[in-house]
Amino acid sequence: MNMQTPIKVPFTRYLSADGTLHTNLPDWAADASHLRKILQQLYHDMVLARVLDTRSVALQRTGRMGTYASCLGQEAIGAAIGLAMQPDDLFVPYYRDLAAQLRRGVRPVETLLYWGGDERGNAYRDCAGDFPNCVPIATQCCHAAGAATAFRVRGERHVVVCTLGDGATSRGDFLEALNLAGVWQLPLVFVICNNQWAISVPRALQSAAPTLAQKAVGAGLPGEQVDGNDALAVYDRVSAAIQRARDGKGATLIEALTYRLGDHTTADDANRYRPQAELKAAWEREPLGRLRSFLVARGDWGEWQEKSLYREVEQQVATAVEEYLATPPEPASAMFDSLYAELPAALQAQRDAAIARAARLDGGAAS
Amino acid sequence: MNMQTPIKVPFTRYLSADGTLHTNLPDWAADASHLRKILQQLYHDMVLARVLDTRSVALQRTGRMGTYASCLGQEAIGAAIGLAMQPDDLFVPYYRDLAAQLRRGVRPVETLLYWGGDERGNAYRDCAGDFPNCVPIATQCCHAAGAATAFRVRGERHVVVCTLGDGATSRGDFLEALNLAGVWQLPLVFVICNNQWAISVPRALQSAAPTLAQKAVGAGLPGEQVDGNDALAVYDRVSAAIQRARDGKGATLIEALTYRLGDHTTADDANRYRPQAELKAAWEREPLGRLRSFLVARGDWGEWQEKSLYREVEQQVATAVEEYLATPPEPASAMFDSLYAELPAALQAQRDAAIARAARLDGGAAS
Amino acid sequence: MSVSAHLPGNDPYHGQELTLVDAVNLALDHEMASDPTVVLLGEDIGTNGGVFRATVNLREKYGCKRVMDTPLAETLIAGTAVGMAMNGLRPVAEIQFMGFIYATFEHLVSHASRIRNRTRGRLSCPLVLRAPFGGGIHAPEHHSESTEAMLAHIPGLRVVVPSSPQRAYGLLRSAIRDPDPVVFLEPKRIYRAGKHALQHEYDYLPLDTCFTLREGDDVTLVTWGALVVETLAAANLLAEQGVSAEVIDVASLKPLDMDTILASVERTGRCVIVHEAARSHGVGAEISAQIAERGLLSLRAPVERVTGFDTPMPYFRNERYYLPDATDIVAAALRTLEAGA
Amino acid sequence: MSVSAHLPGNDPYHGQELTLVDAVNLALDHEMASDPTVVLLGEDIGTNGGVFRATVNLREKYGCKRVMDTPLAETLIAGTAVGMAMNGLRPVAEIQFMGFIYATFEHLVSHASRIRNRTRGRLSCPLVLRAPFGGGIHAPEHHSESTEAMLAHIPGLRVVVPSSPQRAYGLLRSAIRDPDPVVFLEPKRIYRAGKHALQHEYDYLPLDTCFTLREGDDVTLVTWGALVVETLAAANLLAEQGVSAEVIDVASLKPLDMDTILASVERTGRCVIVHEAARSHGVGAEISAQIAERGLLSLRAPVERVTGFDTPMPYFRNERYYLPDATDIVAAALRTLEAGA
Ligand SMILES: Cc1ncc(C[n+]2csc(CCOP(=O)(O)OP(=O)(O)O)c2C)c(N)n1
Ligand SMILES: Cc1ncc(C[n+]2csc(CCOP(=O)(O)OP(=O)(O)O)c2C)c(N)n1
Ligand SMILES: [Mg+2]
Ligand SMILES: [Mg+2]
Repeated sequence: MNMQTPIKVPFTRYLSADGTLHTNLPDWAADASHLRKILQQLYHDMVLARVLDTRSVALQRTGRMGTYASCLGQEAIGAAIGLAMQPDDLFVPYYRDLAAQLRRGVRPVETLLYWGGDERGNAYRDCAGDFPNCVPIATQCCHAAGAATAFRVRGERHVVVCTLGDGATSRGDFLEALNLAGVWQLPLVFVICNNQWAISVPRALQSAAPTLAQKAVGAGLPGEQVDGNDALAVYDRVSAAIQRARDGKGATLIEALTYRLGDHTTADDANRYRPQAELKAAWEREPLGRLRSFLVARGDWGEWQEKSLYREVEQQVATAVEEYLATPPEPASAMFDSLYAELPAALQAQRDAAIARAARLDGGAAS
Repeated sequence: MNMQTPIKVPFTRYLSADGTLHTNLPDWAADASHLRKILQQLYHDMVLARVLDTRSVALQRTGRMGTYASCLGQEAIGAAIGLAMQPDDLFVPYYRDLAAQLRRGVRPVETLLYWGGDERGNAYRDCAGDFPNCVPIATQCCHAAGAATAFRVRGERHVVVCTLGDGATSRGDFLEALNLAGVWQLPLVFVICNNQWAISVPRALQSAAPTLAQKAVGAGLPGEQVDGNDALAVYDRVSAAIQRARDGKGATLIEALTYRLGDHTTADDANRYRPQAELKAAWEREPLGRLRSFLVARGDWGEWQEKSLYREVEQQVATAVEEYLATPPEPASAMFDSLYAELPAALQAQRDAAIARAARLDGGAAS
Repeated sequence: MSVSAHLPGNDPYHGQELTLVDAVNLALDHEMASDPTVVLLGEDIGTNGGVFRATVNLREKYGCKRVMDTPLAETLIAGTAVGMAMNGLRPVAEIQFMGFIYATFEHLVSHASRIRNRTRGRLSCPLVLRAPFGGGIHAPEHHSESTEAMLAHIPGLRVVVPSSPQRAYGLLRSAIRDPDPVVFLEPKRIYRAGKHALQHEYDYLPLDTCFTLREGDDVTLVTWGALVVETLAAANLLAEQGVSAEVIDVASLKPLDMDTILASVERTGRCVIVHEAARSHGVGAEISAQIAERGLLSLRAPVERVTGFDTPMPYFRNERYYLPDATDIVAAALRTLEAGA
Repeated sequence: MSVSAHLPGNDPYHGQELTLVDAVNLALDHEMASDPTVVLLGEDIGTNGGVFRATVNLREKYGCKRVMDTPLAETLIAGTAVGMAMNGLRPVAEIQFMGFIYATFEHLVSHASRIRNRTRGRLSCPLVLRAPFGGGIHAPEHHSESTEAMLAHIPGLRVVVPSSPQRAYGLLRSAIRDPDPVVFLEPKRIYRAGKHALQHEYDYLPLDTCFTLREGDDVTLVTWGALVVETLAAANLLAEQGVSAEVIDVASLKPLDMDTILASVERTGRCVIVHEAARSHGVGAEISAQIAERGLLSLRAPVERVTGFDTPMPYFRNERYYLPDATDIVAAALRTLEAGA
């Protein structure tokens, strides 16, 4: 008995790193035109995220945005989640979920404003219910459990999807919420974006568990692994987990294996702690090229489509960047105006003081 | 894949509820005189705990002690832990570990003082290193991980044993510490005293995991179950886990299955939420009678031994109760005198005020 | 929702005399009856009705979907309540004792108090976090905490402390209907201190005003929670000595209604602040500071603070050495009178 | 250990000019060199040397047994440090940003601060919990917190805030050697604000006294952390207007050295307290209250508080609207002079 309790964790991959078929496609993929739609949609969403992400890093580098956490390399997970969810479902992100958020209706200008240090970036105009990015690691997992409970209480058949990183799996917030999801059989899907690093801490130092998916075992719910750089596989598994949750069968934990191709954030320098060779090898498994090759091989994608897609996406991003750069900051009073539903009388004087200070700092420009 | 990842958790029991042999004894038990010593020692410690526990409840009922958490029914776990540990090992208890603590050198008068609302009950005279009872559920698990790390840092081959309840397994403190114990391979043994209830919350509402031992799977360390009312089985498994930890092979999670035969505390009335029948059935599996029958059947125990043991133990407890009741309270100044190693000047005036208030309240009796 | 919302039955508590904890239970009952989005969660709140019986019978009445016994995890309780509140419910979470509230702080400080601000009003967090607090009941360690000051410092929160059955009922109903997060601290020492009949006109009490419990001209006594009882007793003792003391129950520690307090001190020129929490950086400090900063000229004597010590609450055998009582309050009041004579 | 304990090498920092964060690193280095029981734990403190490089090179120098990269779990970091300290080590734990410190509160409030008292001295908890705090570096949400008041309220803790390389070095070494738990909050905005050479006589600075950084007769400016810089700037501006300001760096927020502050206000009769944290129930409240309560007669004007607002720190685009600056301090000082004229 003096060794780890042995356990078998399911793993799913359809597309190999080179984009060839790794194993038979799932049954639902038999309908070629349906599959084409899905694949093209996933690819579109990944490209949009990649382009906006690249542009965001550039804006930070040129001093026009704040510290930015890139999703480079994780686009497949986001795209798959975004496509697998229904509009009335609820997405509880961590902070590398660009592809999912864009599909859910968050506008590029909003993600730019958020990383540009403007709360209005969380006031999603076209995505009323989703939760904003969550900075305190793993805390969103408890919020997701609460949101799922709310659906249950109201008898609504909606599902909550919550993402987190590999480092986040070490935190009580995730482990407590996972346990609740199991015992309350919540309509909830946790997707761990295991990009192998938590800033400088490698996956191996987070846990001795050979997989993170097996954290589900202690919570009494199913856990599985999926190739997080295979958009098709992630879409398939997340869809299945969402369906299971919608059918009242309870929560699922999915560990999506991917890799953080960028620095942790623009404030980080991964060369301090990460072997170049590892990074180089990871680029070989990168998700966009893999899906493109598969699409091309199926005759579902070609040069001109690629060109026009990029043309369209670059345009969309350029417009968003313009709007972002043209957006004036909020007045100082904004820090009081959504603090409470109604500003308590006790805070009125402070609000006035803030306005006065701003007027001074901005040279008379009152607000 | 839509069901719980299947897993096999080891379970150990040697003595059946009626005290007959459930399965072959472990190899080390081949030496009959050694086994006799072990069994008699375990029985002695269980009886001492039972008698002191019963007396403590009586003291509370008669207004001579505060709220008390009885260990009734869990004596086998405590006795086994106490006997399996070496003096230089470190015990990190929760609050139903009377049998273990007494074996470790905590004096009955100290446990009485503690439950009697006197900090001196934690100033163990003959048990310098062990941690005191821990009230905030599961927080002791992190302390245990830290204490085990300290042994590792100093290169000492000592082991930390930490107990917790079934309810405590839902808390992040336990789950985070368990994960650390796995990834740092700490010399640490966690023993879950699964007495089936967390105040009014039954085990089934804490987690959907069929066993609590399998929480080890997500932390990458071995987990196993043992019959917590079979002192011999607990002693065998805890000893093995301690040996494993001492040999540098890392931590183990042991779930000891037992039952809370009393109310949660003297402030609780379990009849509000617990079926009588369940309690009645649990008494059938009670640990003292089981071990006594086994001892008697082996010819290792008889009437006169039973009598003299109780006479000795009753005497020992009576003496402790006398000492407890005869102990005057600390002076008011005590609340300042071990707050810091040296009282900061800023607190001197408050200390004087406390002494003055006490003098008033006690009618002139200054301190 | 409007304050005049229909109550189940046309006088649900007619005649009933209630203790403070009964009033808490009734407020929960009435809000659950009038608003299906109100749900309860916590440890032992269901079958057991709460270790202080604050939620007794509510599981039977509203079902386990709306009265949820959680696993034993405070961080989870707070974080789940935040998620519920962000998704359309009005959760009322119970932390069994304030001594176990610290694990909820991250969700209170970093989320509950900021959701509305963070999303510029797109989302909100109308939750109530209830916890019995304070000492004096001979409980084990961690069961006697009064760390309300830590919560009162957090922007975006409301911190409310009732001190009578009526205020427990009226403030809790308002807290549940408030669109923002409220920490509701219940003085367990007076959970059953006395019974009172409730009055309809106070079904919903405001969350941002103090309550003047007794009027007086010579000195203002400011307090909250269980020490309201000691302070009223002190006012009686002072009256016997011909000193007329005004007694103010702060009730809402955040936001703080200094206008009522300052207006009183304007008149009396003397103030004694009474709280059970540790003295340094307690809520009394903010009140004392504002009185001096804004009322300096009207002050006839330095403000006095009668508080707990800067030590943990001693184990219960010596608890009484820690707790301020009426005698301490009277002494402080007399000092302000001498100083300002 | 004695303050004159031998340092590795006979003048390890001779000539070196250090920033505040360099000084933190050097203090850790020297304490680890002189005491094998000193260990470090936290997130990214090993190979990466900490996100602010406060622990850089220490893993290489002292090995991964004494410089431990933990899993991502703050409750665990604090709780593990408590267990280490209770079992003979002197752990120095890093919380990457104060915005993530709340998960450690239960271990600080319910354990670290009470172990010695709970066991009547049988066990103790000599840990240091380090965290960079404060705003002004254009960081994302939760990276600009100043909630030191919540910690200063906790009996049994020490809360220390350095504001120069020398004080960072001398106070951190004393904190590590202190037999009780110390929360050490580092003003990250001035981590690299300037370089200074250290002086041996200040290797160990006392943990319970304020530092008077500039003497003056007309008004006392009391502050700590990054705002010490703004406050000294304000003192210069005031000097240009012929106002002589005394500047006190409180440095140790708990226990609070009111004697130094009161002695100064006795002379000047005027006081401005400056902090970045939210105003209500901030540390400024306790200082202001005590000045009024104990120094009332010598006060010539109401105490002024120049503080952050009772709101979360705005996202960085509007951060500057939140942060008090020299102009605000000067204005407040002049108000006290007018009032007291
Ligand atoms: C509670 C908390 N602790 C620390 C941090 C600082 N921090 C930001 S991201 C990060 C690493 C997260 O790693 P992981 O969960 O794997 O997500 P990834 O960034 O790799 O996608 C840390 C430590 C934080 N944001 N929140
Ligand atoms: C953090 C915390 N939350 C709540 C409590 C109140 N409480 C005391 S014991 C208990 C139940 C513990 O159940 P379990 O872990 O199974 O241990 P048992 O008492 O059954 O042995 C609770 C909720 C506490 N002491 N600490
Ligand atoms: Mg990661
Ligand atoms: Mg139990």
